[in-house]
Amino acid sequence: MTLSQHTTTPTKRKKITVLPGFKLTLGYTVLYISILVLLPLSTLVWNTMQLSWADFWAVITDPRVVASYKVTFGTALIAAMINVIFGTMIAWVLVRYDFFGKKLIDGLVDLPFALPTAVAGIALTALYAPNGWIGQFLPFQVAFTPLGIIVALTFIGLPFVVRTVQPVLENVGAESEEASASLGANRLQTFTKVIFPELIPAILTGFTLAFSRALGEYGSVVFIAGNMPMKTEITPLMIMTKLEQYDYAGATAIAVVMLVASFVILLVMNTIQWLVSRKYTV
Amino acid sequence: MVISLDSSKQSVKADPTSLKEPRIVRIALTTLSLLFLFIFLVMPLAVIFISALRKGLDVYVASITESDALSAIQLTLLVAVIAVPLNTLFGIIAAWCITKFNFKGRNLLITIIDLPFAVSPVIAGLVFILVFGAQGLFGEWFLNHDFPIVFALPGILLASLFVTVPFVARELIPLMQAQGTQEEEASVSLGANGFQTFWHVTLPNIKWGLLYGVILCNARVMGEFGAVSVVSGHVRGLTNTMPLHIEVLYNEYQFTAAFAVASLMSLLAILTIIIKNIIEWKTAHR
Amino acid sequence: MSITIQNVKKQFGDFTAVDNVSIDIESGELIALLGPSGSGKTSLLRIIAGLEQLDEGAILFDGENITNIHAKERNIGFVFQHYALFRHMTVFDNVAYGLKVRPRKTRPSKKEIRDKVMTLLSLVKLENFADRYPNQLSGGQRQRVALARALAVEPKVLLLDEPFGALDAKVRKDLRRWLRKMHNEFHVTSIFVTHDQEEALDVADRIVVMNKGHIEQVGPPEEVYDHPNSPFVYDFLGNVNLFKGRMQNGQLVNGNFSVDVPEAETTSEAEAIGYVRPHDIHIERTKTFDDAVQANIIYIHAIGPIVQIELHRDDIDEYLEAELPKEQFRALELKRGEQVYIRPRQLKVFIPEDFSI
Amino acid sequence: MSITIQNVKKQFGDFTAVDNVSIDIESGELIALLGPSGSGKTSLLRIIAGLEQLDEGAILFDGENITNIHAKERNIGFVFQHYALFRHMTVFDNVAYGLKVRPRKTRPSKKEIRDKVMTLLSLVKLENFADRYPNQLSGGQRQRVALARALAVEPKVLLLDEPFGALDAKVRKDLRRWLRKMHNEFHVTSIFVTHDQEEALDVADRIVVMNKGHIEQVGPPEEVYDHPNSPFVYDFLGNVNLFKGRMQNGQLVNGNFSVDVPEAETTSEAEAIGYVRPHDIHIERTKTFDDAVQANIIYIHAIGPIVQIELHRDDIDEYLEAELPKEQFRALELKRGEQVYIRPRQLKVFIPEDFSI
Amino acid sequence: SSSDSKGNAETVNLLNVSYDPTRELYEDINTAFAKEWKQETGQNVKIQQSHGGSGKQGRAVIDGLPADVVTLALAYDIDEVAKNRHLIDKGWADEYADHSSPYTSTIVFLVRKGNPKNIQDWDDLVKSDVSVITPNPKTSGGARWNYLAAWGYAAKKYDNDKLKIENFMKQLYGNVQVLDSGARASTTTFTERGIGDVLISWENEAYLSLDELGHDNYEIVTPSMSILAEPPVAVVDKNAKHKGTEKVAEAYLDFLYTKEGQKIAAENYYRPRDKEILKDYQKQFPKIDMLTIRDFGDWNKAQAEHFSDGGTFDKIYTTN
Ligand SMILES: Nc1ncnc2c1ncn2[C@@H]1O[C@H](COP(=O)(O)OP(=O)(O)OP(=O)(O)O)[C@@H](O)[C@H]1O
Ligand SMILES: Nc1ncnc2c1ncn2[C@@H]1O[C@H](COP(=O)(O)OP(=O)(O)OP(=O)(O)O)[C@@H](O)[C@H]1O
Ligand SMILES: [Mg+2]
Ligand SMILES: [Mg+2]
Repeated sequence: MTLSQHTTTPTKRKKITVLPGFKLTLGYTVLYISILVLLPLSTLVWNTMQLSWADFWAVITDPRVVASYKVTFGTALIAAMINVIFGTMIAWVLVRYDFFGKKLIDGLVDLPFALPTAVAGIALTALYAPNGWIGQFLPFQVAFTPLGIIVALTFIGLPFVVRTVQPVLENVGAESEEASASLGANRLQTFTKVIFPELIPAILTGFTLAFSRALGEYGSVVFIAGNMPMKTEITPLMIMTKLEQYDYAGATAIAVVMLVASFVILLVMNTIQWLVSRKYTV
Repeated sequence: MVISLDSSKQSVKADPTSLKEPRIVRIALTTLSLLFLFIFLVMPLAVIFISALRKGLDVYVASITESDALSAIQLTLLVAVIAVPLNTLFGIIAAWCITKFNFKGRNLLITIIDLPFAVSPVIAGLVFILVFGAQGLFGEWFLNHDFPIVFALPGILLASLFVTVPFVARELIPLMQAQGTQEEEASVSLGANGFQTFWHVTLPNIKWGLLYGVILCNARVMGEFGAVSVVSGHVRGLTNTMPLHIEVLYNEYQFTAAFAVASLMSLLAILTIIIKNIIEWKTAHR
Repeated sequence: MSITIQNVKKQFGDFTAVDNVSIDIESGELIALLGPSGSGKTSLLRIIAGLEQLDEGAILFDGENITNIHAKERNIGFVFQHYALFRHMTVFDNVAYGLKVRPRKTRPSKKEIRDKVMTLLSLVKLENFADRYPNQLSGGQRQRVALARALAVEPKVLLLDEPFGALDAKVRKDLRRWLRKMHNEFHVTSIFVTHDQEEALDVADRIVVMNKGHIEQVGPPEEVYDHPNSPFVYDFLGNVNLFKGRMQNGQLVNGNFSVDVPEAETTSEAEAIGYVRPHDIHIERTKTFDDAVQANIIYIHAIGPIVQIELHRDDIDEYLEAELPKEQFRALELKRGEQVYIRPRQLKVFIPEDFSI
Repeated sequence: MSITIQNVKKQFGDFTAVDNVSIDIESGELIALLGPSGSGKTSLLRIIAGLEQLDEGAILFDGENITNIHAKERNIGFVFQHYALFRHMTVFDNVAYGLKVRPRKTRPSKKEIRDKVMTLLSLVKLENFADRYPNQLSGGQRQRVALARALAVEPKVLLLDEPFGALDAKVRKDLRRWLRKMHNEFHVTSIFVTHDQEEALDVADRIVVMNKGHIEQVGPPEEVYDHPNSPFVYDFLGNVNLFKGRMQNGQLVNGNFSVDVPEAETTSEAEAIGYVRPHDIHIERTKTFDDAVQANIIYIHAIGPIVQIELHRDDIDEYLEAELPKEQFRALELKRGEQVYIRPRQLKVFIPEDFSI
Repeated sequence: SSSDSKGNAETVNLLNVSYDPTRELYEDINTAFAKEWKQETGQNVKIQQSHGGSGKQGRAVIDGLPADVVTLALAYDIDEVAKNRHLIDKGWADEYADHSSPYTSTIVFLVRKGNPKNIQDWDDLVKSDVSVITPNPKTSGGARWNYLAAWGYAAKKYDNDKLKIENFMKQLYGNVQVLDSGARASTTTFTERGIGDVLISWENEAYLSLDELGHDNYEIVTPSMSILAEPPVAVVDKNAKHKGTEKVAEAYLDFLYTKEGQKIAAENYYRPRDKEILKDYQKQFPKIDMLTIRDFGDWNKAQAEHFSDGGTFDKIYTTN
């Protein structure tokens, strides 16, 4: 997907009134999204309201739940940052260098989009378990520790960063780089001062998407996390736990917290991005 | 991701060696990237296939032709056949609305379309229980009319639709934005009506991006686990989709069979990638 | 078809892109909309085409109000600046498009379409390119396809938005001649947008000069060029020398010299600016006119039939540009660094209302 | 700094973009690389800048071979067609960039950088725009920033790739004058690429005309314009009338008339083409010259100091274009539709080797 | 009912919503019951199975999964189903013999071959060098039996000194390295991933693991004291009534108590209630000192005390 590049849409867009179907398409879009997304999501809030404020507060600040926030946000953040670093690097290598099998590698990047997360979880657990292909060679344990969660979240988030940075990198004007070189800058200076600033909006977008996707990830994580309370229990699992105990109000309360968090993150990142790009994009 | 529709890319792009990193840096970066991809993408894939074929081809074939597996495959395909066209239609319409017109709240609409990306699949499943579950908003009504939504096909469908709402729209919006509206205007000024304009002008221009969005949407519909797991009810041979069936097999200690079905899904993922590459190649060589 | 534009106004938010514009265009005319970037040319053209809605005013075709008629029913040929060819269609299909999308009962037969398209393609000299895709054509060829496409639906009105804006100088020149010929053959009422004054002067029957959303002047090229009715038009339509000075007793006083300004006899003690085209600067070796002032030749550019001379006035430390025919130049035997006497042959004085010019 | 280009060749795959090009450029010269699209101008410029590697030949700066020196060490200022300003930097930061990226020991102090940048900005009249971002500037302003940025590193050589290509006709004209002035002040050896012959003729000390990767002609503007040494240059450097005919006894025979061609006295019975610039067509009302032929005036375009007249020759059904000074035009009292007699005043004959022209 | 009159051609569908480790058991039961039902009534019966965490399954039924019978891990889960939407009649636990629990199991230890850490009883699990695998009692119904068994042992050992018991539990769960969400996941972690020295498991699961994953690799250790795990069954009256399957549903559960049903249970390593059959499989089911849920009051009490938010289980992890 390409990703909230909408923050950088040209300001001088022509307002089209001759093309037909504005009311129809807008109506359909709003209706569809309302029925499928907004209405269901609003029931979360509705259900939460069955709790008193005190109960709500108690549920969402329960120590185990709070610990799960920390685990979830912490690992998602680290995974998103790993993805930013390696995703940008991979995008760079894919765009700038030629090597054997590049097309294949390029295609492979989409794998996490297409692979069921449960399968990914199982496969990654098999790899990183202490007796796994990779795990047995590592001096520290990966699966069933927060590290394992990070591995799973890195896996599912990778394409977001690569696929947002890649097209931008392809379009970063060769001229800018040449201008920099002709002004006497070396390669590193050109990258840090000219190319990287151009990539920032895309990287931010990729980061936001990878991060918010990681916050909600369930399928792959439960297999590899170990699910130890206070240590490796993620928030989506807490929601599941509440559900298994017939505690709908508790489950929706936590879900609302997550939803608000995702939304705020999306919003904050979009705003930052908008602030960054507003200055100098046409 | 945007497929780079780069036929317009400057063919006169420079490739002077003076603008490249030192060889050593290039090699280091490439190696590091490949290593990363190998560990994070190739190895898991290898695990799946090797585990699937560990007990030989016969077991493999048996695992994926066993009746529960077949019904899971059937269900998954059925869900895809319904969900993908619906979201494709939505994607096209939403993209048209968002890129061809300028209106207040446009950015909010895009954000809401994006929202399912950021909502945990568990929550996505949960909300449909809250709406259509027996204790939910409309649950009683549907129950009384003998039209089960959750723990049946419609629920699985809704959850799948929810998680894949943004795919096609998100693929098309930047593409259509980049292409602008001039060709459409030309078409209208030549006397074409709205549908003709869409069919003859817009669609051919976005078809590769559209196809790519559809492929991704399809892959995600088929692969969705978390959300579907919540609304499925896990009835063997009835409401288990392929990912759920994999979990079932896994829980029955039928690891080989589980990986066999998983490998089938991976094959799908790989097929997706191949088709995508063909698309890109076609786009580049037009 | 005659076009009447009545008090048209168009706003984008707070910004007025087209401000109370009225023009009468006769059937068969070729009109140029000329103006700097952002002056509202495109907006006006799109309003005429029905691609943009107007906020106030009306558009009449042959006296009939078509303001609320949809673009596709206006029977207009629109040629876009960047051609807007259908990328996935061959040249043939591009040109045939407008015919193919007609409702069945008015749609010509396949053969008729074919014949019509081939006729048009041979008209634009592209009969051998029918099967090519737009990206296999040069810019000039694409523009001709765009024109053929617009002509295929036999429009009553042809609108062109900077038709040659994206082309090479050489190709541009060729194509504008060719546009004139096309226009003469088809006699379709045509309006084209340009910000290139040469192009407008060269091609159009009449020029509409626009600035900041309103019309500065409308008239035939000679009139607009020779008798601009505002400093803006003067400046925009060619090189110009500015004689900034003060009005004193009906005379513009500028450095060592003063000229009678009959049309501003009564004005006094006001700042004023005299506008003189380079070819209206008279140069002589010896002072024959009283009011000639002394100047130095800084640079001579003597290519082609016209020689451009840059001068520096000694009296007020200002630079001037003069143009004279080569023969005259040879006769005068001017050299760089020499001293000459200059005098504006024709001078138009505008008294700025505010001093913002 | 003088630049010597020695037998430079550059291939892209099988395609030869620059073919055995040699030019000597003196220190302080302003050279125009002129040619149609795809003729290799940009490629050559980029080779000089070190942005592109050459396949054969050498580049010498002040006699020193710098072929293998890295772009960033050539001390060159490069101005790109689309400015290539750094979008995320203010105007000030853009201009300061080249100084800021210097290695610490040669880097000026912050204050020095500041002073230098402000000096340059005031030079390009943008001192008040230091804090703006490029997208807040007009095209012409951006181009000036690009120039200031290139000049900030005090280059010995300034290379400009179609510096005004993306600008309005009016702005272009202003900027090219301004470029000349800048060049005169800085006296940096400068090469600029253009496909606009007027621009080249107007600004350059010498013009290098390129075609299909090789050099057609090098020389000062007047020479190239008045004495083109190939049909290509003739055609490319301005409007031209073609007199296609046959050589007979050292005379070019074309329709009813024939002219002596001293330089081709020996050639006989060959196809030949005479090239005549529009202003070298002599028009008279009554036949005074024997070899004048009769023509009809089709179109008169009488704006500015030069009047353009389109004519149709009766004898061989061909169209001609003539230009004459307005005064002469007035004296002749020419009208559309009238019959006149024409005669080429100056005619250059090229005998095509193949008939591909 | 109507299905009887329509005769052979008709197939009646029955949905049995069960918990994870009963897959193999009900596969056999369903085949046998279908055969018997066909013989008796001439009607085809097709039993559909749903498996998952016990709590999750109970919730699904409440939310509308149209189960005819539920066969879950805990009475508590069925109580919930009964309570919500009144899907099951109140006195369900007395509908069938033995608290409506036709088969039982108990909690044992699965250790690696040769028992390298020499684990014999619950005390060994709290040793600092022992790594324990057990599922999360909050998400796995079965795991709550594990928890209660350990608690019962500690209660006896420390003579109901609550502080000491809690301390014991804390040490025990402190040794837990992976707390999977379900019993099957725990087994996989122990066997496939090679993590942990001991898996606390239901007896039937332990035996099944030996069968499925190799007798050479693991062995079962029976602790000195355990708990009688009584997975209950019930007809979901409202659903069955709605679908007209009451009769066959009741017959289905009745079948579990028949000799044949009991035998199948025993073959799937569940302890049969039928004394005779139990005798036949004596070797398989060593005698252990067993508590029952009634030693903890009832499930509602146990749930409230131990597993609800802020219960003893939460305290293990949230206090130190
Ligand atoms: N859809 C729009 N929304 C807001 N402002 C607009 C819109 N379309 C045009 N404008 C503004 O209206 C003014 C006139 O625009 P227009 O495109 O008509 O100018 P133009 O004369 O064609 O300029 P150019 O030569 O650059 O094409 C400009 O300032 C432009 O920014
Ligand atoms: N990197 C490249 N790869 C392949 N061909 C190239 C490359 N760069 C230039 N060419 C080709 O070399 C030829 C000369 O290109 P060049 O850009 O030098 O032309 P130009 O004279 O600058 O033209 P224009 O006026 O269009 O900019 C063109 O045919 C172009 O397609
Ligand atoms: Mg415009
Ligand atoms: Mg070029």
